[in-house]
Amino acid sequence: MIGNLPFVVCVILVALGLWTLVAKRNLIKLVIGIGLIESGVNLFLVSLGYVHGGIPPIYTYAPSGAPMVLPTPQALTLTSIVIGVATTALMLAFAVVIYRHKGTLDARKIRDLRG
Amino acid sequence: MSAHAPILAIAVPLLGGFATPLLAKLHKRIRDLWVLLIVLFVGVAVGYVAVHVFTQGIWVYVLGARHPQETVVSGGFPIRIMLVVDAMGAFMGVITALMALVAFPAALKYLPEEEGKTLALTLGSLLLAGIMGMAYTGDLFNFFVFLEVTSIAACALIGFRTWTSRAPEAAFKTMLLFSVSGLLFLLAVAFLYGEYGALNLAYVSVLLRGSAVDRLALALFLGALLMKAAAAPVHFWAPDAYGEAPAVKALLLVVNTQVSLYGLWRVLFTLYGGILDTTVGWLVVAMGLLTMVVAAFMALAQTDLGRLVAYGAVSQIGYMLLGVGVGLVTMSGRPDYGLVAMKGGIFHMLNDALTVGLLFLCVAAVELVKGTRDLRELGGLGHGLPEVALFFLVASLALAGIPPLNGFASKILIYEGSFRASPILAAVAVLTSILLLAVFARAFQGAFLGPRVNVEVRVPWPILVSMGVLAVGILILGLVPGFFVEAMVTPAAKALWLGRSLYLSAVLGG
Amino acid sequence: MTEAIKIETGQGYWAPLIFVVALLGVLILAVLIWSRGRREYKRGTEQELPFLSGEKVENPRVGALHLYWGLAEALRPLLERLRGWHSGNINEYAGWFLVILAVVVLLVLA
Amino acid sequence: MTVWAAMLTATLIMVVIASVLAVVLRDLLAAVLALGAQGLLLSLAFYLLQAPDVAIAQAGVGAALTTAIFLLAIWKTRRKEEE
Repeated sequence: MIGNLPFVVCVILVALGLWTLVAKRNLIKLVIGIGLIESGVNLFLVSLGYVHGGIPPIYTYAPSGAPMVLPTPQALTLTSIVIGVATTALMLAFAVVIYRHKGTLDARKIRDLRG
Repeated sequence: MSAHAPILAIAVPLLGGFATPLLAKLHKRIRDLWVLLIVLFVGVAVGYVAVHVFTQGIWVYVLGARHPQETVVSGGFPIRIMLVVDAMGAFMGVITALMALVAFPAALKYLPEEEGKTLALTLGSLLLAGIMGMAYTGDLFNFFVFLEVTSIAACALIGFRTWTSRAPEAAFKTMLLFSVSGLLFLLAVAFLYGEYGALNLAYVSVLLRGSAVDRLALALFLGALLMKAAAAPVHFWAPDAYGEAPAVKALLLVVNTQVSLYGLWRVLFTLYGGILDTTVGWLVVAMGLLTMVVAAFMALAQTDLGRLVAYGAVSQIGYMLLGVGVGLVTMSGRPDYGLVAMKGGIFHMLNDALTVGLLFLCVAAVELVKGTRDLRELGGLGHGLPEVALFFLVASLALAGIPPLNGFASKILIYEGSFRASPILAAVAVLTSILLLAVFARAFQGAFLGPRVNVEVRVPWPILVSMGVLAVGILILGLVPGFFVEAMVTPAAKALWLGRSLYLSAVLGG
Repeated sequence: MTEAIKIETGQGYWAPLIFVVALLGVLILAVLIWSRGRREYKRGTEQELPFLSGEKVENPRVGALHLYWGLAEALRPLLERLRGWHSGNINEYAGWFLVILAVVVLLVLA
Repeated sequence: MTVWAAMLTATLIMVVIASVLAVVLRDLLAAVLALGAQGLLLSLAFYLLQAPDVAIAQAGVGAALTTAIFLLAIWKTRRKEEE
């Protein structure tokens, strides 16, 4: 048995990501933080669907008898992974454009919009 | 066709948006015509759905069923994805379609071809699809997907003017905060799925028991949606985003904020309506007061016209939070003033869309004519642009809640309802309105009054027509509000405040 | 029909058309009073020109930022603090989000 | 403790280590590579949790494609984090 280990790892990943957003100043590091939160949530979803001793929900003709791992959370995770790539790419594109204008990726110096 | 109106209102702008760049390769005129057709189609579909919902009750549309009106049998487990449109969702759809019908024709003339017009139109269409999806869906995970669609489309719209340094900065900050809120929303959905094994909003709502996991999920929903709805103190992205997006497209961003508010009401009233106590209501009220006051003071300190209007728009969100928050506080006792406050808050969503939309169109016109939005350099435009000056004046007065315009009609409901809950709430709301009047009087004086200046560029007529439509809407809603309140706002308020059991039985049967 | 022109507010009602009629009445009254005033104003003379402390002013424009100078000056400590709050630093914005999240979690779980 | 449980535990612990590295490393290139490793390890964890389709998506899209985009962004900007 693995017990609650995946869920503990999820909490660690999400907390680490949120801490990164507050504590790190480099814009690319902030995007890494978002990526960590995302992997935490994905791991949470997959662990939710896991049934001990279950079979993967991908067979057309499933072997009879064994319980099946829940398919819905896996579908959700697939969607979430794709959305995550889109947001990451968009944020990195903005970071590159900001660097081109300001010559820095330091959040303390990218403060034209204030007040 | 008409039986599929709810899904078509989402699918057509989504697929049509992706087709827009391809058609732009053929000819620019075909693309413009195509975009107009999409928006017109959405308008017609939303209108049809709204008439149906306001006359015959909740419309449940089941995807993948033999028959789209097929609902689950009593006590059954809903396995299909559903769209559930009740009066509130239909009302939100009407606001969205109205703003899209105004924003897109104006955008066709406002955006220069070499500045990524095709991209902006595509993203606008996707944003429209996401907003419609959030308004109509009855499924938590679909809500998350549409939330992310709106986040991506909105942030790309904010930052697509990459040759300025301010727009990508606003887009990056907004996107970062939107991503976090979206992921926490997904985490909340996962909590509920883990607890109950379902994603259907109505079904989960029936099963909710108020355990610790449910409450944690509620906290995550609240945090994520309050952020996306720009409630203080997590509103920091909103003035940046509204101010830096192309002013014509800021209309859609305002609707995007409102649909996040709608999602918040949906979660609080329908999903958690059975187990909610007044603490959350008071939190919403407190954040509403903070939002309106802080944003109004910040508007006073602005020198950029676009940013000033953006802060004005954020302060209006405070009024909606206050109105519906009072309804939330009084939901258990159901006194009649709670419904009055709810009506005010929901009516204010429509009024805010009209007035703020008109203000942003005026900003767009000023920027088009003078090439700047700095109040220190502007002035005297009233001689050359009398119609824009008039529209700005009307919208400012409506936003500040001056009778007999529409802003007052909804604000008096909020004042009266919140006064009965606590006089302090109404006092703060009235004082903030006075402050906003001062702010917008200053903006009007700075941009339009003063010695005559030369105006070479004319404002294109589609923008003026869009402004005229919004101004007429402001006047009509101001002079005869009773008709609209009775026909649309009261059903919408009741659908949230009293209609939870109707919503649940419409989806689950029995 | 009466339902269409007024909205109930719980303790009373708001009827904009009646308000407009009353407003028009007040305006007509104001115009009447105004028209009974003395007509000493002459166009095209020095009466039209702006003066400041007896000096002629060349460009008599009051910029938007000079309006409410007194109010802005009185509110300066508050406005400066609020502007400092909107610092533009994304780390602080994320921090505020965490603060709100913590407050909500405490409120809901308590 | 079965072999499967031991493998999952080891994978998850390595995921955490890679995540911490991705945050604390000041060299952005190293941090991004740590993130990529974290993505791959996560995909292994998904496989062990009986989600092979998600594992494939995570390895291809979540780990490889994301890392490529990050590398592109670093190549266009700078490698070191500011002090």
